[in-house]
Amino acid sequence: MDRYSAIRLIREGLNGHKGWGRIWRGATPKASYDVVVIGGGGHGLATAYYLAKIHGITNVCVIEKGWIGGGNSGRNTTIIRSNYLFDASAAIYNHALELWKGLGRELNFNIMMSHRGVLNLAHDEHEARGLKRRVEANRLNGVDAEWLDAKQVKEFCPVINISHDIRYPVLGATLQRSGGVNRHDAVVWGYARAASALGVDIVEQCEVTDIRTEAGAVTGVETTKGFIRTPKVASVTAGHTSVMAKMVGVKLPIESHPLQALVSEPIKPLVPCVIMSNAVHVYCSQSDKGELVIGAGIDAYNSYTQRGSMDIIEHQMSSLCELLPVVSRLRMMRQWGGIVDTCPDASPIITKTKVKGFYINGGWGTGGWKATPGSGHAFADLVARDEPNAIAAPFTVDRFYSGDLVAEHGAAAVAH
Amino acid sequence: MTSQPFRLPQGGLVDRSRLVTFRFDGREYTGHPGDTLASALIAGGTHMVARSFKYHRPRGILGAGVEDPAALVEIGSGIHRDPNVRVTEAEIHDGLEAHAQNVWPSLTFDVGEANDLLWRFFPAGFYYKTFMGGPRGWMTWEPFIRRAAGMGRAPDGPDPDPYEQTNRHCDVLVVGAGPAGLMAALSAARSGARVILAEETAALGGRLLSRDPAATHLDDRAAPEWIGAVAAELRSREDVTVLTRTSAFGYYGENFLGLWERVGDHLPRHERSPNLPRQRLWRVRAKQVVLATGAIERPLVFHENDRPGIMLASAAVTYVHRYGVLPGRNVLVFANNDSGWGAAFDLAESGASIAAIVDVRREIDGALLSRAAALGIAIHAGCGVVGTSGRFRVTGAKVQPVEGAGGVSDIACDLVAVAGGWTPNTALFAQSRGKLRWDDDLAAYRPGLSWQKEASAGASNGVFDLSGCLAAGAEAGARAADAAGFSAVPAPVPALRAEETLQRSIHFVAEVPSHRKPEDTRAWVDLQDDVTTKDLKLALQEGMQSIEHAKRYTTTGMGTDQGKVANLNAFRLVSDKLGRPMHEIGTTTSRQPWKPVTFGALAGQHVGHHFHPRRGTPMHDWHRRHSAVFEPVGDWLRPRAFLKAGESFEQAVQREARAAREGVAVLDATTLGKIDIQGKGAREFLNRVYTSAWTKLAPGRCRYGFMLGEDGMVLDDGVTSCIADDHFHMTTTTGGAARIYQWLEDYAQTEWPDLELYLTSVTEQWAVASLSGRDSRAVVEEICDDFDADPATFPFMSFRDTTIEGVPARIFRISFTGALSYEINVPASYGLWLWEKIFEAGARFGITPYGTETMHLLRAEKGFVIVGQDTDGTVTPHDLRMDWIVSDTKGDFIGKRSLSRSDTARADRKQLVGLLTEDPGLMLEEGAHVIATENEPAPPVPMLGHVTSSYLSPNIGRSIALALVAGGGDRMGDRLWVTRPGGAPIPVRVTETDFLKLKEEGHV
Amino acid sequence: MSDARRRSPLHGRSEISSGEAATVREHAFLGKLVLRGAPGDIAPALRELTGTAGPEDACRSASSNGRSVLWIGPDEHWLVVPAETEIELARDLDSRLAGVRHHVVDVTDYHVAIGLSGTKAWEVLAKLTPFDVHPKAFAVGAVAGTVIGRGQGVLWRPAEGSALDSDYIVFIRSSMADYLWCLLAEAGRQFGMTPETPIGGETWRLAR
Amino acid sequence: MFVITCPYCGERDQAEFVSGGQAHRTRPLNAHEMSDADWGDWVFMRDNPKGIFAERWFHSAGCRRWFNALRNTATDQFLAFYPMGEAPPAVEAVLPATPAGEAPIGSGNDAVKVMRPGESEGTTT
Ligand SMILES: Cc1cc2nc3c(=O)[nH]c(=O)nc-3n(C[C@H](O)[C@H](O)[C@H](O)COP(=O)(O)OP(=O)(O)OC[C@H]3O[C@@H](n4cnc5c(N)ncnc54)[C@H](O)[C@@H]3O)c2cc1C
Ligand SMILES: NC(=O)c1ccc[n+]([C@@H]2O[C@H](COP(=O)([O-])OP(=O)(O)OC[C@H]3O[C@@H](n4cnc5c(N)ncnc54)[C@H](O)[C@@H]3O)[C@@H](O)[C@H]2O)c1
Ligand SMILES: Cc1cc2nc3c(=O)[nH]c(=O)nc-3n(C[C@H](O)[C@H](O)[C@H](O)COP(=O)(O)O)c2cc1C
Ligand SMILES: [Zn+2]
Repeated sequence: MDRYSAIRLIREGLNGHKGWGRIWRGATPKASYDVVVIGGGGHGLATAYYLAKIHGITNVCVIEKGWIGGGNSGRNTTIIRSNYLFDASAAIYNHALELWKGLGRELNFNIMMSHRGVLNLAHDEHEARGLKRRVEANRLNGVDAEWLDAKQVKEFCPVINISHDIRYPVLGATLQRSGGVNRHDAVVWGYARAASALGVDIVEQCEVTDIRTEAGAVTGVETTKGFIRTPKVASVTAGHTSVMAKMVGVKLPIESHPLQALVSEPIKPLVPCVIMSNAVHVYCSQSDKGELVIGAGIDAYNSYTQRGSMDIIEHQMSSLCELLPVVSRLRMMRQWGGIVDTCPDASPIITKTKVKGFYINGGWGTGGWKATPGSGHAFADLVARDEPNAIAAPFTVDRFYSGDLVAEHGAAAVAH
Repeated sequence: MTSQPFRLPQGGLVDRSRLVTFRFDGREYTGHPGDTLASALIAGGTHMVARSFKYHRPRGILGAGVEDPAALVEIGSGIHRDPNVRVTEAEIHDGLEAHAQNVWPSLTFDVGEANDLLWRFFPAGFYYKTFMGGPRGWMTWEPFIRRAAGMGRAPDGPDPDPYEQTNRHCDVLVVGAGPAGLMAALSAARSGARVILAEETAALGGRLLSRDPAATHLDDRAAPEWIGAVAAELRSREDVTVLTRTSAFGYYGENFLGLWERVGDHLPRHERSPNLPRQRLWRVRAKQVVLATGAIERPLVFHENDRPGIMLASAAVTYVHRYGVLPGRNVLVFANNDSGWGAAFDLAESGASIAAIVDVRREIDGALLSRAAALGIAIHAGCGVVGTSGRFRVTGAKVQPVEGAGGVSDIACDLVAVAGGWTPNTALFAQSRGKLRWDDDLAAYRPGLSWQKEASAGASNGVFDLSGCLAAGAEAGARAADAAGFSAVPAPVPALRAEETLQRSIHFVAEVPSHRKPEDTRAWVDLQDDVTTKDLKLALQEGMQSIEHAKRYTTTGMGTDQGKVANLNAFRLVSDKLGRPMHEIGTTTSRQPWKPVTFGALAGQHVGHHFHPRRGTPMHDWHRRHSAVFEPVGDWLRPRAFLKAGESFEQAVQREARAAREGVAVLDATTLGKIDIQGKGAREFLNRVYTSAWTKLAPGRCRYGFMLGEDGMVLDDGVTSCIADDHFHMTTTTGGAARIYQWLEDYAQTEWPDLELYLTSVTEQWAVASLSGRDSRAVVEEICDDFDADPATFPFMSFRDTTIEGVPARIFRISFTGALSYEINVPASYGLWLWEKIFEAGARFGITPYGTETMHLLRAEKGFVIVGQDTDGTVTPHDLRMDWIVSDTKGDFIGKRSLSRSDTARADRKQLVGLLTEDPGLMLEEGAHVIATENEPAPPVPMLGHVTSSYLSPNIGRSIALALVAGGGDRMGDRLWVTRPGGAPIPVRVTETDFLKLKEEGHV
Repeated sequence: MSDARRRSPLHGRSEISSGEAATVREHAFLGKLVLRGAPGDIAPALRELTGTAGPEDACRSASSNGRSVLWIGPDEHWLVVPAETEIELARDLDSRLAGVRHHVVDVTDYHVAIGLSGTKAWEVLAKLTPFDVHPKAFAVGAVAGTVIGRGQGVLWRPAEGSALDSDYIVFIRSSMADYLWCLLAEAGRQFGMTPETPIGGETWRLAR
Repeated sequence: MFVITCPYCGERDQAEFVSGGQAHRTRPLNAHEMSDADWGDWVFMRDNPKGIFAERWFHSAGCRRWFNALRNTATDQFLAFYPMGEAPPAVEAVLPATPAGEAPIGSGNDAVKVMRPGESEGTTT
C-alpha cells in the first residue's frame, strides 16, 4: 500500500502524480473464498478489513452490486454520535466512536473526522426530560454528554433561534462534544484501500443473485459474475437486507424506506456543529466544502427507488427556516434518497441465522453510519468465531421473539 | 454616467429608453431594463467577475443563462444578501449592489490565488492523503480548510422576505418557452386544455431571442413580434397560465413537478408589491408534460480554457442579439462543428472582427468556407487552441494543428468563442426516470425511453433546426392535449425565413489534443470546482473508474451548476480513457433541483405563525388573559400553570396543587381525545383493545383502561364510559388522540368488520372543565340545573347527563388527582361560558385555575402514571405493577400474547415504584438514574433504572418521585441511590407509588 | 338568533375581503351531524327529514331547503343544517332509523365552517391544498376531504339549496380554525387581504 | 408524490393518505396457542420485497377508509387499488431481472439510466 503523506504528495506533485497506484485493487472473483461479504458499503468493507486485520482471515471477497460506497454509505449525512440511551446501544456506538478517533491514521487515509459536537435540541418539557435521562445514562456509561440550557446552546451555535416567540422554542439541548461528522466517501475508500492491501478482493458491478445452501449450511453465492464457493456469507446490504434474507428463507422485521437528504450551495462557515431536532424534525451540519447537509425523517412507505416525496423536503425546509432563520435565502443544490433498513425497535440486527454460515448485519436504518467501524469490528468477530461477542450479543434477531428489544425508538426518534 | 463601451448602437431587446444604475464590486455601472448583470457588465467592459473554488483563478462569463458554471457573485447585503448568484441570470435594477465573493482582499488581488501557484500539489483528492497529522488530527487543519472553502456568505440575519407555495392541476404543463415550447403551449391551449407554460428567464422566446431578428422571420414577422403574438394569444386564454422567471426545478413521481417563480427579485425593493411574496413555489400535478427545455452548448476542453473572455459561441451571439452588447471586438472562434461557424458569421455581421475560426475538423463544409472567405475570416481547420494568454481577460490564443507536426500560431483576440456542440437539456427527463439514449450523430444523450407521461420536444429532444423545433413543439403539444382527453390539432407551423448554421458533422473531442506534456497541461472540465482533465485522469489511474467514483473523487459536476456544461465532457473523457463506449460509462444521476431553489420557497408560507398549527381550546384566550404559561402537548397549547403577580412558576404550582385538594381548582381538560363508539360489537371491541374487561360495565358507568401495542407495551390510557349497551364514549391522552383514533379504525375496519361499529372523533365537540378538590361538589351543584351530586346516587366512576342553564352537559365523576373530582363536558361553543360560570360559582371558595404541571404533580401524589412519561414504549402494565388492569378471564386482547414472552414475563424487569429521598426537601432530577451503591463506581455504571417523575409535593409535604427500577416490586423499603452529575448519589427509599395513601397510613 | 352564550373559535374575527377577488367569512354555528350507515338503509329517513335522499355519487352533496347531505365516505354522510336545528334532527334521525344499523353524532362544534367567495377564491384555496379546487374540476355540489395547510379538512361547494352563499366552504376542526383563518388571510394577501395574527401566536410564555 | 386512487374517493394526492405497511396479514385468532416464535413472526416479521408489494393505505384526510394497493417497490409504480377483504388482482410490473437488481426502467437508480444499443425506444406503461 502506498503510504500517503504531505511529503509524498509534494514528491508526486513534482512528478506529475504518475506514481499513485490504485486505491484498491480491481479484482475478478476467484472460485472460492473463506468468507464472502455481500455489500461494499462502509459496514461491509469494515467487516472485511477487520476480518483480515484482526482475525487474519484474508481470503475474503467483498461483492458489491454497483460501485462501492454507492448505497447508504454514499448518501448519508454522516452524523456521528454515541449518546444512545440503552447500555447495549451505548456500548456499540461508543465502541465505534472510539475507533473513529484514530481511524484516519490507522487507515492512512484522511477521513476528515471532525469531532465538532452534536446538539440534540429539546423543544418541550417532555423532550427535555427524555434528553436529560439520556445525558445521565450516557455519563454513567462513560459516554461524553452534557446538558446545555438555551443560552448555552446559543453560545455554542449562534445561528440557532432561541427566541421564545416561536412555535417550538429551544429549551435546551444535549451536547456530545466528541460527536461530529466525517467524509463518507473517504471512509469507504479508506477501508477499501486498507482491506485490499491486506489481500481482500473487492469485486464491483457484481450482484449476488442467490445463496446456495446444502443441508442447512451455506456453500456459496450465485452472482452475476458466476458462482463463488464459500462456507461463510456475511450480508451487509443495508436497504437490501430483506432481499438477501429471503434467498435463504430467513425472516426479518426489516422494512426498506426512502430516506432523503439534501445539500445547500456551498457557503462560508455558518453552522459550527451538528444540530438535530426531533420536534421540528430536521437535522443539519455543514460540510468542509461549505454545503449545509440536511436531513429529516423517512417516507412512511416501503421503497427501493432511492427517491422520496417532495412533501418531506418541504416540511424539512420549513423546520430548518424556523430553527435557523438566516437560511431561507440559501438554496437547495441537490437532493437525493437512500434506502434505509428500519427495524421496529430502531436498533440493528447483528446475527447468526438458522442457516449455518449465513450472517446478517443490517437494520441500521437511518443511523448506521456512525457505527461503521464498531459494526464492522463486531461483525467480523461474529463471522470469524461464529459467536457474538458481548457488544454484538444484544442485537441478535432473537430479541424479537423473547421481547428483549433494544428500544431506542422512544429515546431517539429522530432519524440519524 | 458610466459609459457602456460595448453596448452596440442598436439591437437587443433591452429598453434603451431607460437607464439603470447598479454597482458591482464597488464600481458603478449602467445598463438598461432587460439586461442581466452579465450583459450589463459586459457592456461596461467587465468580464472577470469571480474566482474559482480551489485555485482562485479568475473567472469570467462563459454562458448567457443558467448554464454558466462559475460567474457567481453576492447580491445585496446584510439580511438581504444572496450568495452564489449567477450574473448571467440576475436581472439588473436600479440600486442593485453586487459583490465578488470568496476573494480576499479583493477580486483582482486575491491572496487565495497562491493556491494556483501550488496547483501541482493540489490534485483531485489531495486532502485524502494529508492533514492527518497534528495534535488533533484533521481537526488541526479543518478550520483553515473550512474558511477557505465555501463560496458566498449567508445573510447576516433572519430573512425578512415572504415566500409562498401554491398548487395547480393542469392538463398540459409545458416547460420552456422557446419555439418548441411556444408551439406546444399554443397547440394544447387551442384544444381547451388547462395549460401551464413555465419559462425560466424573464422573456418568452428561448433561443429565438438569440437570433438576429432581421434575419429571422416567422410568418413574415420578425421573431420578437411573432413571439409577442403567440404570447398574447396564450395570455388571452382563460385556461392558460404563462409563467416567466419560473424554473421547473423538480420532476417528481406521477407527473408532479415543482416550479420556482421569482416574483420580486428583479425589482428594486421599493418597487416590490408588499402583497406579493418574494418567490413562489408552484406544486403542479400535470396530466401530461411537454419538456421543451432546449439544448445547452458545450465548451471545448483545452489548456488554459478557463480565462475570462472565453465564452460559449451561442452565449456570445445571445449577448449581441438579446442584449445588444458586444462581448468582444476581436473574436477567435473555436469549434468542433458547424454551429460555431454560424456564430462567427453572426458576430462578424454584428460588428466584431473575427480573428480566426479554429476548427478541430480538417474537413469543413464548402459553403461555410466560402462564406468565411467572403467575410475575410482566417481559417485554421484541423487545428486546436492549445493555450491562451491574458490575466483578467483573454488576450490571445495559441493555435496548433491537432495532428502531426505543425507550429504554434499566436493569435491576438479579446474573446474566444467556443462551440463544442450542443447537449440536449435532458435534466428533467432524467429526473422523471426516463432513460437516455446515446446518439452518436448528435454526440450527446437524448431522451430514449419515457417512464412518466411526458414528451420532449425541440432541441431538448435533439432536434436542432428551427422549423423542426416549431413542428415538434406543435406536435407534442397537440399529442399531450389529446392524451389528456382533448381533441387537438398541432398549431400550423409558421412559414420560416431564417438563416441557420446548425450543429453538423461534429467531432467530439473530450480534450483538444496538444503537444504539451500532459503533466503541464491544465484543461478545465468543471470551471466552478476547478476540475481539470488531469484530475479525472488521476481518478481513473487511482481506480475511480466508475463515473460515480470519478465524480465524487474529483467533485466534477458537484458545484452549484451541477455540471450543466461540464458533465458530458467529463463522461466523454472517461469513455475515451477507459476505451469503453459512452453507454457503458453511463451518466451521473440527474437529481432535483434543476437549479438551486431557495429554502424559503420550499418552505413557502409555512413558517413563523403558519409553521405548524397551534391548537387552542375554547378557553384558550381566557388562559392567556390569566397569565398562563403554556406547554405544547401534541399540537395543542396547554396551560402549565397560572402565575399570579410576583409568583414564580414553582410557587404557582404549589399553590394550585394545594387548592386542588383542599379547596377547589379547575383544569381545562378539553384536549383529551374523545371518540364516540357505537355498534353492536362495541363492547366486544373494547374488550379487545383494552387490557381490562368491559363485559359488565353498565350504562352510566366509567372505567379506566390501558391499551397495549401488539408487542405488549403500554400504548395509551384513558377512561371509557358506557352510554348505552352499544354506545361508548372513549377518552385518550391528548398527545395520543390522533394516533389512537387511527389505530382503532384500523382494527375496526380491517380485522373485525364483523363487530359492525362506527367510530367518530368528538374531541373538539366537547369542552371539558375538570374540577378537583373538597369544594368541587358544591360548585358543581351550584351551576347545574337541579343536580344532586350525592355520592350515593352519583358514585365514583359514573356519569350523568344534565343541563346547565338549559345547556346540555355531561358530568363524569372521575379523577386523575385522587381528590374529589368532576369533569364537566358541554358543547365546545359553550366552553368559555361554562368556564366563566364555574369561576363565578367558585369565587366564594377561592376557585383556582390549574395547569398541566400541577395536574402531573397531583396524579403523582396518588401514584397514577402518565403514559409517555412514566412509560417509554418498553413498559408493560405488569412493569407498572398494575396487574389488576389486565384481565386474565376475558379472551384475547391486543398485546396479550406478548406479555408472556420469556423476556416480557421476567421478574427482574424494571418496575414502577415510589422513591422517597432521605432528605425530604431534596428533589430528584427527572431522568436521573438509580444505582445500588452508595458511591458511583467508574463507568460503565450498572443502572437499575431511572426517575420518571419527580415533584415537591405540598400535600405530602415533601419531595416525591416515581421511578422504573429493576425488580422494583421486590425492593420495597430498600435503600438505593440516585445519581447526579458532579455530586454524590442521593440516598432514597423504595416505596409504593400511592403517596397519599402512604401519608394517610403514616408511612411518610 | 343564536344563543349569545355560544362562542365560535373565530369569535372576534370579522369578515376579510379584498373586494371581488375573495372574501373569507365564517358561517357560525351551522348544524353538523355525522350520519353513518349504508346509503340504501338511510336514504328514506334522509328524504323524509331533510328533503333529499343524499347525493347519488361519491364526493357530492345534495341540498334542499337549507339542509344539505354531504358524501364523506362510503357509509358516512354529513348533514349540514341551519343553526340550532341539529339536535332535533339528530333525535329524529335516531328514532326514524331505530332498528337500522346507523350512528348519528353531533359534530356542530367540532367543525368550523369558513366560507370563501369571489373570483379568486379558488386561487386562495389552491395555496393551501393539493386538491384540485379549480371551479372546472371541483364543481358546485362537490365535496372532498383533503389536506389544508398543515391540517385536514373538508371542502365543499354548496349548491343553491344549501342556502349558503359562499362559493366554497372549508370545514376545519375548531381548534385549528384560527390557524386556518390566518393562513387564508395570508393566501389572500396577493389579492389585497390584510394579514391576521393567530390568537395566542404573539408570544410564547415559558415557565423559565 | 404519488397519486393514490382511493377506491371510494378516486385519485388523490399522497398527502391525504397514511401508509399502513404490508397487507393481508390476518391477526391470529389462536394467539394463546402460538409459540413465542410464531407470535414473534406475526408481530414483527415483514415481507419487504423488491417488486410487487401488497400494502395498505388509509385515506386519512378523506373518507377515512383503509384499503389495499399493489405497488412495485422497485419503481414505486402503483399497479392496483382494491378494498379491504378482497384478494389482490393479478398484475404485471416492470420488475428487476435479478432479485436485488434494478428494474429496466422506472427506478431511476444506477445502471439503468442509459439505454443499451438496440434497446427499443418509446414509452412504457
Ligand atoms: C439520507 C440518509 C442519511 C443518513 N444519515 C445518517 C447519519 O447522519 N448518521 C448515521 O449514523 N447514519 C445515517 N444514515 C444511515 C447510514 O447511511 C447507513 O446506516 C449506513 O451507511 C449503512 O452502511 P452499510 O455499509 O451497511 O450500507 P450501504 O452503504 O448501503 O451498503 C450496502 C451495499 O450492499 C450492496 N448490495 C445490496 N444488494 C446486493 C447484492 N445482492 N449483491 C451485492 N451487493 C449488494 C449495495 O449496493 C450497497 O452498496 C443515513 C442514511 C441515509 C439514506
Ligand atoms: N445551432 C445549432 O446547432 C442549434 C442547436 C440547438 C438548438 N438550436 C436552436 O435553439 C432553438 C431550440 O428551440 P427549443 O424551443 O427547443 O429550445 P430553446 O432553447 O429555444 O428554449 C428552451 C427554453 O426553455 C427554458 N428552460 C430550460 N429549462 C427550463 C426549466 N427547467 N424550467 C423553465 N424553463 C426552462 C429556457 O430558458 C429556454 O427559454 C431553436 O431555435 C434551434 O434552432 C440551434
Ligand atoms: C455528505 C454529503 C455531501 C454531499 N455534497 C454534495 C455536493 O457538494 N455537491 C453535489 O452535487 N452533491 C453532493 N452530495 C450528493 C451526491 O452528489 C449524491 O447525490 C449522493 O451521493 C447520492 O447519489 P445519487 O444522487 O447519484 O443517487 C453529497 C452527498 C453527501 C452524502
Ligand atoms: Zn377515500
